[in-house]
Amino acid sequence: MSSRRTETGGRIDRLRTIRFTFDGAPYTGHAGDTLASALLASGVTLFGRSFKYHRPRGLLAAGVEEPNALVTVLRGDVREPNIPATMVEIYDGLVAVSQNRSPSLAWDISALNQLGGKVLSAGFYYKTFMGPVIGPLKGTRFWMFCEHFIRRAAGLGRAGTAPDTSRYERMNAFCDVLVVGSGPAGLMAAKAAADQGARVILAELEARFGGSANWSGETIDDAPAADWAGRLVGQLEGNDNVRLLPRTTVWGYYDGNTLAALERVTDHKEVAARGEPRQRYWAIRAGTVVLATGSFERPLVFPGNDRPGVMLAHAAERYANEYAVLPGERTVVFTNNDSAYRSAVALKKAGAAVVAIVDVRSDVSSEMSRLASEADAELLAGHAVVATEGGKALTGLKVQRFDLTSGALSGDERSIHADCLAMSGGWSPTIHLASQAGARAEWDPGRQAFLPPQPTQRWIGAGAFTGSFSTAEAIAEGRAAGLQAAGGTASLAPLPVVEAVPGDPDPAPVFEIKAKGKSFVDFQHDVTAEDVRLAHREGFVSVEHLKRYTTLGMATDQGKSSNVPGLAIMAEALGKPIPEVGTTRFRPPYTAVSIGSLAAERFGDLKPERLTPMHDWHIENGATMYSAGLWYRPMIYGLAGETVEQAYVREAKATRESAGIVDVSTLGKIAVQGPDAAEFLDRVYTNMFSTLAVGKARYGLMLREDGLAFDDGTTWRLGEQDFLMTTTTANAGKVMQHLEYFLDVIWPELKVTVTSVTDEWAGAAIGGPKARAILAACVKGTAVDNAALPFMGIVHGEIASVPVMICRLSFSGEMAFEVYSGAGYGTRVWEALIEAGKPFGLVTYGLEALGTMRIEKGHVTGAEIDGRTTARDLHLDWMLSKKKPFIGSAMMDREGLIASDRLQLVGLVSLDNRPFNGGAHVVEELDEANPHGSIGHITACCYSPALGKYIALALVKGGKARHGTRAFVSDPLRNRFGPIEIVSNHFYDPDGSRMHG
Amino acid sequence: MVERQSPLEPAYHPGSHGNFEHGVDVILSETRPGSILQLAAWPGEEKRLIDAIRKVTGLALPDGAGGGVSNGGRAAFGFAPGKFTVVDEAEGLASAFAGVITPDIGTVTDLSHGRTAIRIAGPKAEWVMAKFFAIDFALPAFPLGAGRSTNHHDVFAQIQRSGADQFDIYVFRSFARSFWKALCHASEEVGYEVH
Amino acid sequence: MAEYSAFSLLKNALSGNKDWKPAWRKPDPKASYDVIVIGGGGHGLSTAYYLAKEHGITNVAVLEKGWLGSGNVGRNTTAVRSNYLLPSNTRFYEHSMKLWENLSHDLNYNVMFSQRGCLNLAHTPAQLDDYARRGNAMRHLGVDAELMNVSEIKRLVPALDVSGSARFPVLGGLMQRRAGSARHDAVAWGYARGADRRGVDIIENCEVTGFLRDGDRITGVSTTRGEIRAKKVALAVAGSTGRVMQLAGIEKMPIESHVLQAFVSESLKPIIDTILTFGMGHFYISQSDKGGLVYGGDLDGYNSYAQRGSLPIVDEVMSEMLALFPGLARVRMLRSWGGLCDMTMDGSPIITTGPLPGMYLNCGWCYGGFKATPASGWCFAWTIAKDEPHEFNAPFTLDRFYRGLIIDDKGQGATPRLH
Amino acid sequence: MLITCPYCGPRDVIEFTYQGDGNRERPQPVSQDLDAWNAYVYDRLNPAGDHNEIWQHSGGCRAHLRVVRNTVTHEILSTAFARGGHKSAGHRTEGKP
Ligand SMILES: Cc1cc2nc3c(=O)[nH]c(=O)nc-3n(C[C@H](O)[C@H](O)[C@H](O)COP(=O)(O)OP(=O)(O)OC[C@H]3O[C@@H](n4cnc5c(N)ncnc54)[C@H](O)[C@@H]3O)c2cc1C
Ligand SMILES: NC(=O)c1ccc[n+]([C@@H]2O[C@H](COP(=O)([O-])OP(=O)(O)OC[C@H]3O[C@@H](n4cnc5c(N)ncnc54)[C@H](O)[C@@H]3O)[C@@H](O)[C@H]2O)c1
Ligand SMILES: Cc1cc2nc3c(=O)[nH]c(=O)nc-3n(C[C@H](O)[C@H](O)[C@H](O)COP(=O)(O)O)c2cc1C
Ligand SMILES: [Zn+2]
Repeated sequence: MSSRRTETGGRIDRLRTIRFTFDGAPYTGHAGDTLASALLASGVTLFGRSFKYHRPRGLLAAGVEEPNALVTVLRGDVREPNIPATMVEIYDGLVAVSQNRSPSLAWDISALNQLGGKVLSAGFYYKTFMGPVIGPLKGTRFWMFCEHFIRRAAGLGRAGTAPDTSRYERMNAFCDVLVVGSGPAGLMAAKAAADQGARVILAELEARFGGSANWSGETIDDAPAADWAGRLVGQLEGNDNVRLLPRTTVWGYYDGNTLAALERVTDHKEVAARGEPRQRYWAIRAGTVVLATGSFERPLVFPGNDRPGVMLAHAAERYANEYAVLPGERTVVFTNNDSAYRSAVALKKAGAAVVAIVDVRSDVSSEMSRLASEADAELLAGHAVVATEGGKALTGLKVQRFDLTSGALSGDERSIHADCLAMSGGWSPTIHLASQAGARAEWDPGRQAFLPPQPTQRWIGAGAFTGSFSTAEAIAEGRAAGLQAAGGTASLAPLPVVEAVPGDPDPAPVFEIKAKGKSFVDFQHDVTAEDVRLAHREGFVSVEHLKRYTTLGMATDQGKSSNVPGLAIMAEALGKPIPEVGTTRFRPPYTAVSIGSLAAERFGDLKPERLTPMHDWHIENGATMYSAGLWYRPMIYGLAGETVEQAYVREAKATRESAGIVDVSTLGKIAVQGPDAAEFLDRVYTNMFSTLAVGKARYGLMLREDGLAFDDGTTWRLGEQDFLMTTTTANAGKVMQHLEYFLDVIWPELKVTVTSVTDEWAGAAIGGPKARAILAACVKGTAVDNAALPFMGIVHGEIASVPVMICRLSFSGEMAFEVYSGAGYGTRVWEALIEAGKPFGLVTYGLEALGTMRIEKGHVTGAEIDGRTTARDLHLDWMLSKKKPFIGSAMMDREGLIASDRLQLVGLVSLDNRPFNGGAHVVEELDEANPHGSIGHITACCYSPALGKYIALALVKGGKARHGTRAFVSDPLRNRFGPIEIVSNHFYDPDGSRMHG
Repeated sequence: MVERQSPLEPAYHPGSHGNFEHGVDVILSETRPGSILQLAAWPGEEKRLIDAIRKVTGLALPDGAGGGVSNGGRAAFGFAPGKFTVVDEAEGLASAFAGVITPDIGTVTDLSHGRTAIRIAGPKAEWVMAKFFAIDFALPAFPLGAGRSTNHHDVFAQIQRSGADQFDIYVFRSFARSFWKALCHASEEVGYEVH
Repeated sequence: MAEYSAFSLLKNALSGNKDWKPAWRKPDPKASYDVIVIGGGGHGLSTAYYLAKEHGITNVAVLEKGWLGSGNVGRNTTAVRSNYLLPSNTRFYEHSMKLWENLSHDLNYNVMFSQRGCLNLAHTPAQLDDYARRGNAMRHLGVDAELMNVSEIKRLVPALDVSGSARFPVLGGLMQRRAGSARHDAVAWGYARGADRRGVDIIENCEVTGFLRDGDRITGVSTTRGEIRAKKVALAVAGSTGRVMQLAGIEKMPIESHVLQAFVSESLKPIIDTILTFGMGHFYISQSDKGGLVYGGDLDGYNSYAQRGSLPIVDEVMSEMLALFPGLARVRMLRSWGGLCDMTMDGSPIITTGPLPGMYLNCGWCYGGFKATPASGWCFAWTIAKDEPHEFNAPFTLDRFYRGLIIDDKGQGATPRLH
Repeated sequence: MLITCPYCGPRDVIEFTYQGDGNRERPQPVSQDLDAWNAYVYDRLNPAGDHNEIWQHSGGCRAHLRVVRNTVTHEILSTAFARGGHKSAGHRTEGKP
């Protein structure tokens, strides 16, 4: 393959040679090259295969809109699929491979799909593969059989599974003015805003600022446009108020002028510096946004327009001017507007032969004729390209006379030998960001393009984005926009003098040349003009139907170049003007963004860990931890060789026989303070708290407004106006919000503060027959005997010189105490208790033993208060005060909530002495083969050391009436069936003699 | 008094880390104040509460939402309507307020154990903070002494600007270690030192 | 009826695909109908289809304010399953599943229903118990369900991180093998074509702007294309229920309209061959036939009629995605969009006669009504035709909230954003 | 979306928890009027347009706000403390975006 690199020119650094590979073959390029330009310079023209027909494809574009040249970039085992070669900056060691081809890019077996041609037209799948109506392949089977192959054939790149070790980061930014796009308009806007002293961010998706100035070949203030741009960038760099973000694509315009941008920080580097993220996700809250995002050139639709070698005119120009690469030696330009004449001249200047300019318009202005001769090109006005020739690369094309008004072709076909066809179908402003926010774009019949909608948020447009396609206009608009965005009145920056190639910005309204052969509209998805017409015939005429029926615009390029031609063809089929057809909805992201960047700092760190003060102690002392929400809690403290069941049975047994201690720091704790605290609690809890004496605690139950059970816990009265409420671990946040809502919104007259003090207190619950003796051995400053510390009493004292608060209450059913200390002292107090407990056989126990003991006692937790149960269902109706209203009281007696067949809490005993499983169901009649007739389910189960049986808590229909009856556990998921007895949920010590002591 | 255990301990590694060869741009530390209080005034009683803060601590809070002051040993700032955080190097501040904030003014809640104070200082402090919180850290938007309450996903934080390039972050103790690790991780890019 | 088949495809291909006819006609509205169905989404269309097919009621119009399928049927993540906890839901969705299993044949339209299974991942023992409870509930109603262990899961979805070192390690999962996904647009188009062939008028770009009444009784609608009378007026407008009910003078409903976003990645070679949900958050994912990963998460959390989402949920969803699939960090999100979900106070739907005479109401699908499309239309058609609910939709009344007969699969109470 | 908390200033929606329709009126605690309770707990105004709603600044000052927001454009027309009060000591009481 021959080198297409020009001798001079371009903005590449010829002194720096970079080595990389593509499909395993080594190549070189220069700093400043993209993968596309470097390969093109090396003579590569075949870059990819299309989605459906696997047709050979070359470069269409030079920027983000590239639909054909998608590659996978490899970093070791880490794959990055579907990246346009035009957006990959080369670096030493870059490894890129082509996609969607087998065995190789040049010889792709699936290209046979093309033979399916007309059968594989739009809507093909909906009409077939239903399979036989009867027999083994009926139903979904036949389709699934076919689908298996279809799925394998579909898809572009292959995603990797190797972990990506890169880091991704988020930045929150605030500015007065965000300028998106750094072409002449954007640069000038940034400068004007910065001159006013505004905080400015300038984001440009390309590596280099300047936009079209980098390749337009125009002159600004007597210098090449690129130099002018460079000067401006230099001035902006020196301004403290300005943040310049190159390689940063603003991809989303969200409510509240919040914009999302992706900065590719190290994608162009061989290695990242320490701690440097691969990509940075900028969430930018902007006062005002200047949208200076430029425009896209559109392809023309004609037979063979997808052959490698056919590309957009400005792309050809850009390869020549910016990258010093000639896309072809013999070039033909095909256009419906003036802009391509400039491209022709540029290509000529760069050293290509411009054989002809084919213009669909018959009357071409004298200026354009002059440009044609300047390019040394034959001007074929009133002509159109009707076919292209060649295999995997363009070798020639055919032109015919074309009538602009009728679209008719006439005369003989003439063949022209060419290896590059530079086409221009006019320009579409890049209105994506403006449209994302919701407003509809407006069709401009002069520009033959959708122009930006009226702003729905605070943005101002400038430059080609607004349809102002000349550089002088772009600069003037940019300055005005920057000034206005910064709230200034007089600009400091003078307007430069632009010398540009002249041209009429309005194209002829020609989108398609109708001739024989496949004419592509959506290149990546192989949607042809015929597909659009088929959609029309079948009634899929709305643009949104057109899109979904043909998949036009649904590929990785999101139809950046193809949408307008596609809907123009539909408009013609309908005989309607384009504005009545409309355009499909623009959605974020503007260009695809990596999922890693969106997860940003949470990649690999989804949720923080919540640790109790004694966490490290538990780990050091052999606890197996259990994750409960964000918390970690000891599950068991297993001894060597113990199973989980052996461990919790040992722990529970020891607790009931002597004493056990458990970390309860995760319980939600809320300080409820103020003169109205007691009144507030009376309203919030179903039972009474205003009658609670200072120094005492009470078990409380809360309902939701709708009358269902919400949460339970003990609340301690520490002072007349000072309560400490505890909640379940899982509901702590919810209860807090519930209380705050009522205080703020419903009862603002109550003087109460609620504060989360969960983290203030370390809590240890110590229970068992020896618990009091252990406390007595280590607590100073207070007695803990029955008189000083009766059931539900609270005392203050010291353990290990640390102030503690002790409340005598019990979850385990034993004589038990909760010892609270400042969290910073938690481990110290915990260790002191354990030390004191040694002579008494104190064990540490975890959640499993805790659960076991609560099941034995029949206490409820979140498994039973599951948002569907009432106080009555759980036999907590004794807590429903009749003396006062409370949250939920008005709603709790509705018919559905008091029905007799509701699920009610019961106990179950295994009669076959085999363990239960959580989530098993209960049935009256066992039918293992065909389980049915569930009357309830198990919420919690364990082996009960106290009873010597496998037991469970369950919610069973009309459960209370079933005490003493037999039934079966039915657990088809785990194939466990067997007889049970339904009993009261209070298995153990039902009259509470143990805890009352 | 007995020394308190820091929740950061096993993750607290004094020294230079990350990209420090190219300069240390932030310094991270745990400040371990003895007292962290939350004071809340009933609506209409804010002025009396602010007076009380001045009386007890000598800190004169500027008027306005989120206003605050910090003088090294002591700091105070508003973080919510009628609510203030008051911090003292020394323990025992709660008892100093006990008689002063009477029930007709508001409430005092001692959070000395429940919150962990982390300080970030240095030229890149704003940059690193911006990685976590969606609030504007630029000096004009977040003046010296001012307080803000905000969150980083599940981690709730109160932040006070205690210097031109210094912030004190108060997080729930149980989350502190996770947050600290994340903060260190995010600081690697700019090079950091733990004091 | 022009049959779709491999043969007809070939025949048409040979004639240059010139002979295909519109999938449905574009009639102008008549002055009156027996039944007007408001809403050309999945449910409205399937209602019309089953009215014609099952009850012989063909003088029916479906009125759609935009293009057919422009609502949630055209923007959902296509998960079809019947793995509910509460029997009222399970029975109804299982009926739907059975209709799905024969839908392509029934419609002579390939809706690409593909039963690749739905796997709910569990990350704590308590969650496994919860799933077991649900799976067993399903099994006791004759619905397929099984528990999968970690190694089975790894084999099914090799890209999933089951290393155990994850913040929320995978401990197992609840699998419904018969669950799957369908080509959402094709469902709307297939029902439209089926209804049209049976005489139903499908009228697009026809927005209902008011109700015609005779006293309390609804006797028709006014629309952007004129007044249309009907003996019965049936609403199936999903996310727009609040809006349309207000036109009928009913200001308040037990419904809030919320935005839900969804996402699709660039097209990839097959990597996820089932539908997967994350147990410690709100994430679910599958892969389309075209190769895009289709995924979503939680509601944005506030009332909206904008079909447009907010940024924090985007981040949230992607973070959860990578918690399961750390290898996909370099895969790129191609497009995101939003739909309007009619969230009820218990998360379950409403299919009922009334609340006004002459009116029939189908709504409250939250973010789970795509899977209901066949059964919803089937039951609604029954209810409209017979003026009483079928036993499958009998529990889905409007007054169940007030009577405390809530069907709350998630146990969240009257906070719609949490369902 | 940015919500301007009267105390904290404009903050990202991520810091807020939606608490729904702000037009609902809770019956008197002693009320036995089940219809009124049902309406309060279950019925919602759900307009396409300006909506009076309650948000909690749960990731900030934790105050509840009364926000008027357009449900079609997501534009926020006004915010104020739901609770009222706190008008002194320099606290802004109303935020405009
Ligand atoms: C992002 C997202 C993901 C989802 N994922 C799933 C999923 O995986 N599985 C699942 O089962 N469900 C899912 N759902 C839910 C499912 O899409 C919906 O519940 C279901 O589609 C609603 O029924 P429908 O199809 O009839 O609604 P729609 O398609 O919304 O139909 C209602 C129609 O009524 C029309 N209409 C409204 N007002 C008027 C009027 N005044 N006059 C005339 N016409 C009117 C609308 O334009 C619309 O076309 C998801 C939803 C969303 C938004
Ligand atoms: N008919 C014509 O002759 C014609 C047509 C169109 C454009 N033009 C030329 O276009 C220029 C107009 O200048 P301009 O500044 O308006 O446009 P421009 O094309 O020079 O610059 C736009 C810049 O915005 C960047 N950009 C686009 N979307 C972005 C995003 N989401 N995030 C970040 N960056 C983004 C692009 O990469 C580009 O650099 C003139 O020089 C004119 O000659 C001419
Ligand atoms: C299951 C499914 C798969 C989709 N796949 C793609 C896709 O491959 N490419 C694409 O551009 N959009 C895809 N979309 C999104 C649609 O383009 C569109 O955004 C969505 O239907 C909502 O419509 P709207 O954006 O026009 O409002 C998909 C949508 C769904 C529901
Ligand atoms: Zn606030």
